[in-house]
Amino acid sequence: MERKPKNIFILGPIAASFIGESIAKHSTNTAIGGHSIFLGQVRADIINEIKVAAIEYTAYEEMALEKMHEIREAIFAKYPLTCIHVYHSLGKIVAGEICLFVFTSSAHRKAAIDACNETVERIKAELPVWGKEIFLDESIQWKTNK
Amino acid sequence: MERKPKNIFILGPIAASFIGESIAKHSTNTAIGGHSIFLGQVRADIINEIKVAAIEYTAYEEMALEKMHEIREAIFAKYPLTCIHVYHSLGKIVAGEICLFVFTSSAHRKAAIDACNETVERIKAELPVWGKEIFLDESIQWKTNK
Amino acid sequence: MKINIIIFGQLSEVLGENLVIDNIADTESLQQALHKKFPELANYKYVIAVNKKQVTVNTVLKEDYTVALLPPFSGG
Amino acid sequence: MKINIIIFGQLSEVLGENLVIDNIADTESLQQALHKKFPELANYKYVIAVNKKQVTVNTVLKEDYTVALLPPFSGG
Repeated sequence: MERKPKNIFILGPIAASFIGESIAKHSTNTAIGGHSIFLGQVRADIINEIKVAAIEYTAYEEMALEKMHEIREAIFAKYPLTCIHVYHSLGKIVAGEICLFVFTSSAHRKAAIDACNETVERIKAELPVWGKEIFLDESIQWKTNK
Repeated sequence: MERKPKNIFILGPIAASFIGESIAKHSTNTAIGGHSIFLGQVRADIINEIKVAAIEYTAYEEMALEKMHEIREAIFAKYPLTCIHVYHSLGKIVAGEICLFVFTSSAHRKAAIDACNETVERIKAELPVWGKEIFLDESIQWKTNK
Repeated sequence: MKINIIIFGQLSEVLGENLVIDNIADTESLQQALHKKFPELANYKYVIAVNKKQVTVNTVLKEDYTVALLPPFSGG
Repeated sequence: MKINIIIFGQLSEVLGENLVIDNIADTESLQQALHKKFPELANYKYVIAVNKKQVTVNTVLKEDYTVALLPPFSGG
């Protein structure tokens, strides 16, 4: 099945209620046995004694959506999944808010878990998205991924 | 820190809204950078051409809570986590409903992900819980874990 | 000496959910007595817990101990 | 021949978010021209995408191609 590129970007934080609703929608698919979810939350890191207040995300959106489509296709080809959902925030996300939501489902847990982990790793390594850490004193620093 | 055994059992299915609310509660802990969640959903398996309508779960509750406490302590000792939450359904859970919710959080994603996976594996292997598959024709079969 | 036995999962369909047995010294004797009384038990896999701890070697039983018969777990 | 350049992340603080450059044959020439105009660029790591595809070898540029300068990704 050919899948069309989907928008993954949400302006602002990802609401916990949105995640709950997304989970609820899967109750009609009774072929699913396990869901794996990863959530990235903005951490109030302390760097040089100053706390991170927020991260402002920007992206090369068109390229990121093409790349995400490619990742999604590769993950579907590799694992027997029923579905993958990915959402990434853009704009200013304050510490404690959720900025990444990756959600995979499959008949048996192993596929969902492995696919979720691999999708998260690929998103961090391959999507043209940048985070600018904004400190409490309004100084800034560009985030670097491990 | 000594932790007391917590009840993990919920009579009936785990509501998606409960999961959303559980996620929302973590926004005040700004030391968290990643959450990993596993959800078990009752699958409408077809066995000998008859569909599973529901699973009825029973447990040796006192022993399961002691064992879960032991697993929780071991996971906390092994991984740098901020928290672990586990909920397991008892009673009749119909296909499509959620019967297991494992939720781990940590500063960096790897600890949360590895801890979540290990907790799920240990729950399936070590908790005295039994699932009885109830088919559409009301016949039954005791579930076996892989 | 009274030993309480609680039975779970598919085994409870064979033995019922509770049994009380007198004059049993240890888990091995208990198993022999149960297998004699319920020959179908030979068809089931199970482990034994004494006072909520799984035991893998023969274990001495004392007044009011609780023994649980646990078929393979299938939670989650 | 007009090439559109879009710049992201920390690099946009050095080069601005958009540039249009004329008469550039390929990505290597483009990089040389940029490094000459913005010597600070030497302090930054980045990769190049041509029409939304990352390129790792020298790539010929044509009218209205879009080149993106991408510092290390830090999404998630």
